[in-house]
Amino acid sequence: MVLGAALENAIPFAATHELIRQGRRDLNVIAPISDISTDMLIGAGCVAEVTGAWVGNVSGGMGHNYRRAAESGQPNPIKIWDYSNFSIGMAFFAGAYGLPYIPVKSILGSDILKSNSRIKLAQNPFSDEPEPVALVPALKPDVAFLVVQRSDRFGNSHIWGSTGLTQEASIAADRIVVLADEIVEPEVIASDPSRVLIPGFGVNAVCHVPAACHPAPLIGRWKRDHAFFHVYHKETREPEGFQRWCGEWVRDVPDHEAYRAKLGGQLEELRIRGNAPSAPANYAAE
Amino acid sequence: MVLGAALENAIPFAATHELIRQGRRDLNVIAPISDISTDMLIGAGCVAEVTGAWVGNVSGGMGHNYRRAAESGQPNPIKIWDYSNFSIGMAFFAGAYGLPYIPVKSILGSDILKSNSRIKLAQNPFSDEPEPVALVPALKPDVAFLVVQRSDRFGNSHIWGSTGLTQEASIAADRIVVLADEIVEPEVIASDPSRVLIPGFGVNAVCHVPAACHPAPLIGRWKRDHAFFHVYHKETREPEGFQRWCGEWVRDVPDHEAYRAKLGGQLEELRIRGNAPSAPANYAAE
Amino acid sequence: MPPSKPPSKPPSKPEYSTQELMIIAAAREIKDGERIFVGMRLPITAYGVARLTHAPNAVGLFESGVVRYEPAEGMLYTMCDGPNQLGAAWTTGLIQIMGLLSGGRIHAGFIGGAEIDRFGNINTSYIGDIDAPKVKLPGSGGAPDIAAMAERLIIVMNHQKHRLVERVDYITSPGFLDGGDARARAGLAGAGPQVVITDRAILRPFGPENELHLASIHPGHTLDEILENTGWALKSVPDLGETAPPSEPEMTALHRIDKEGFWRG
Amino acid sequence: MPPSKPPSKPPSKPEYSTQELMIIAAAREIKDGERIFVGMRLPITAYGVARLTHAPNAVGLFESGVVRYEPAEGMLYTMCDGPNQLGAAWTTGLIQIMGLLSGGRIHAGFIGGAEIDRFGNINTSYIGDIDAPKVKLPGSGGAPDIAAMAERLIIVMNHQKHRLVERVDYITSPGFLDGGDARARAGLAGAGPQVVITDRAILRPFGPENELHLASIHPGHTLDEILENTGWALKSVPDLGETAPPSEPEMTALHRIDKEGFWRG
Repeated sequence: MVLGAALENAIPFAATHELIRQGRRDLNVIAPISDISTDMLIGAGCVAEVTGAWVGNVSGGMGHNYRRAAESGQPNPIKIWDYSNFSIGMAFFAGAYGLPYIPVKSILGSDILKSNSRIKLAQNPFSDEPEPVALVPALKPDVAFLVVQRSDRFGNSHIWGSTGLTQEASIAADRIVVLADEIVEPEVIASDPSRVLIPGFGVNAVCHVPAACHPAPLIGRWKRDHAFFHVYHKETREPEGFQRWCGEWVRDVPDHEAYRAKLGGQLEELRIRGNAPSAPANYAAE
Repeated sequence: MVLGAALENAIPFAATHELIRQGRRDLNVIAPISDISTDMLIGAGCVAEVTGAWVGNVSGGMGHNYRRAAESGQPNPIKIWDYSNFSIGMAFFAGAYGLPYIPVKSILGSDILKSNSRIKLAQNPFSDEPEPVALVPALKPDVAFLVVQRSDRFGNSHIWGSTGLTQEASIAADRIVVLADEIVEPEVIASDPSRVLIPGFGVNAVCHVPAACHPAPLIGRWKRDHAFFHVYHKETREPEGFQRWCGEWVRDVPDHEAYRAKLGGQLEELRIRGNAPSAPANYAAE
Repeated sequence: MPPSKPPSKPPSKPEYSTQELMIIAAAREIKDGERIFVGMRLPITAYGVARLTHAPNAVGLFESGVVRYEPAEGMLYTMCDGPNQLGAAWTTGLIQIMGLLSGGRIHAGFIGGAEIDRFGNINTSYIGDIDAPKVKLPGSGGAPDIAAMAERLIIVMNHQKHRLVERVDYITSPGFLDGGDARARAGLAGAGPQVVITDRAILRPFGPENELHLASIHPGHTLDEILENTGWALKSVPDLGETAPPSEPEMTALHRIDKEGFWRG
Repeated sequence: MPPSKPPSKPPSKPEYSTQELMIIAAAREIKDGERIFVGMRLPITAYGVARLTHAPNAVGLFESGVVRYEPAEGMLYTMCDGPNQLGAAWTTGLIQIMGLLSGGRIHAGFIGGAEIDRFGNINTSYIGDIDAPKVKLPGSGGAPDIAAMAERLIIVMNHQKHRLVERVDYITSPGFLDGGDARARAGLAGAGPQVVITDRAILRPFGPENELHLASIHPGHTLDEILENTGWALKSVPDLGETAPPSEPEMTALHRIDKEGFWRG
């Protein structure tokens, strides 16, 4: 499953938490970079495989749970499928748009070619000279969770700001779950069809979850909670520390509404109150 | 050169006309579908090669100049590189993003594989069973002309509505020329960086040409001039008819300003006067 | 599903044009909830009729980069026209839309053609030799992609002997290629052409060879006339019938879509 | 180009932190008008300093899908933070941005690493064996893509014996591989690492083997100390000098970017 594909913003932490609470096991977590989301799931024992380019803590550096799982199999061993950001992007692109694989040059020379047996080295058949290419096969996740600024009740969604691989990863997935910061009338979305990243006909579920991205930012809605990332980094150095942290912030919190209530004023301080509106685009046909 | 990549809207006819007036020769015109733009250039003797998926007249059917050039070498023989829309899209995508080629399945079974010697048939190396794929090499045009609704003086542009292959074709090109329906202050573009399709740092020239798309439509700005396409179809049935049409509407018209003046009230009737504004997106960070 | 036949009338001039019957027959091929790849011209109108009648939840995709739920208000000459974009579900790029097709997410697609052969292969490129064609047609557009990748293909074209031929000069858009399982062997997805709607009849593939057979005759046309106007020895399906004429709701829907009467002639 | 050296001072405690000197040394590697691939953390700040000083027309690209002309107002913890997106030149997807890199359109890129070897290969993945690593590092992000495809590479990292090693355990991001022309033979574009900025010195490739050589020593540091803290027999370039300390305008620019003093410690 894809848990966030925008890199460091719009990460669906609310879904991460719920997967932990439900005690999910043996997940193959796919995310190019999803800050501490993947590290949390690993620490909680939900993960069998990680497919991605980076797992850590952008503010703090290392992801302690990821380290422990890879170095000493705690809480369980994980299989790591290494990609670079561009090559996982091409894998999603191929998966989304029906291409069996994509020839990529940007991971030549990297030992990713050694540690990820999915990727094959070949020669460019259009070149008379030897010209190596790395063939990255299509990646087709079962489900993608994504956070959007606003959606209608059918899943037609508006996203703005940088989107990383959100579009390709979502379209590549069999099922899409939208976590919407705000639910709006269909007319609001239809007023700007070019701002739709994923159309509603491909969306399987729409959940209204304000601040689903916390502690990651959501453009125009929520600032990044830098301190939260630092605290996580400090408190999860030891497995016991992670279990304590996970109990307090995930397992003992019944749902995201309770999580928001627990954050209280800390969350309110992250709420973006300013207004920097986009210039309107006119879609009139007459 | 790419002359329009949005299919049937935002076609840079003003550039088409100017190329004819300048008496350009031996062009390789690249356009998935650009309605009658390619047919005009062929009739005017500007074209040596056509790379695309469709050349005709969307309202009328056949493009008479294209037919004559292919059937009887009038006014000169042309080399045709056949693609489907998706395969030329993949060729642009590969050219834009540094991929040597893309394996495509959607032109299997088509004689495009026979008439376009650029495309190679191969086997999917990830499949144990025989599984054919068509390898489409990267396409890297010298220059792309595109029409945008608004641009700042640096070429940072906003485009909305369907865009076809505009982004991939432009990024694949060495040089980009923007024909802007309106020039706005940089702040207008910067108010909505997600509506930018091509950033200004890649743009080589910005021209302020209102209705550069006529007779094609531009979303929110100009309606399609259906009658103009029908008249073109009727009047260009014979080579003499085309020369007459081309004299009246292109060669004897000094520039696009004069073209707009000649259209006069006919153009004013196509101007979109209504307002169907997009809902604002908030980019505030605080 | 075709609606039940209205009371029989003399087969002279019905109250609909042949073009209108073709559009309505095409609309009937769209099932509710399906994602349909809509080409230019006639199919845009057929989609609109289907959505207003039996398929209110169909989704229409246009290869330029448009997705619509509600049909556009007013007549469209091209899929890129303003009315097709105002209030669309999605306006985006070609790759995003045709990629869904390539990714196997599209239930059906429409295409037309200048020539079709008995295995449903379509030519919109070259009549005669590629290097010195007798007629150079406009080309493929996205038709090969649709023909290769949609779950099934709906073909609409005029029924003339030089159009329905034994073997097309050039396969722009593959049907069943040489028939039988040639299509699957070539690596193509989907079930291929499942219906050919002409101005005289409806053809469907039948039997293990996937050869196109006559499936129903439009009111006012005869078997002999159809055989005369088909370039191969056209066989019929066992339950050959008459194409159901347009119903009242179908005609109402069509007139709502085709306000300017473009298809009435 | 480094600014001319200010009057010499005792090599005790300069009025800048080592981190600040590193940022400013990195900023000096950016030429005006260049398109620079900006990684996370320190390079974001270096780009901001360059743009406010000698490179006002540089363009900064962030792999998540952001392009900026003006540096963001205020400190960024990640490239996706709101201040980096407000007023950006472009906010888009990763493929659009990293594709420009892959397409050879980017002049230089920044990366850092846990380990680097004498041929400029970088490891940010595994220390020890891949299957049973002693240390599992966060991984590559977009660094291999940047290392492979940017016209040149700017590397920033801390200078310790266990970090500057004879041979990295795992090449996350390729430098000159085995040295000489191995990089070109592997199919990589661009000139590879052209500078390594550490907290003690600046290293650059030198000679036909493209081995990293000591190019300048930061004020307050010594050759012996540097050799002791390098894991291979580090050679020096013929014109080995001292790294120019930050100028007044450079420090002013840095403090404008780093309002919270994140890099002052």
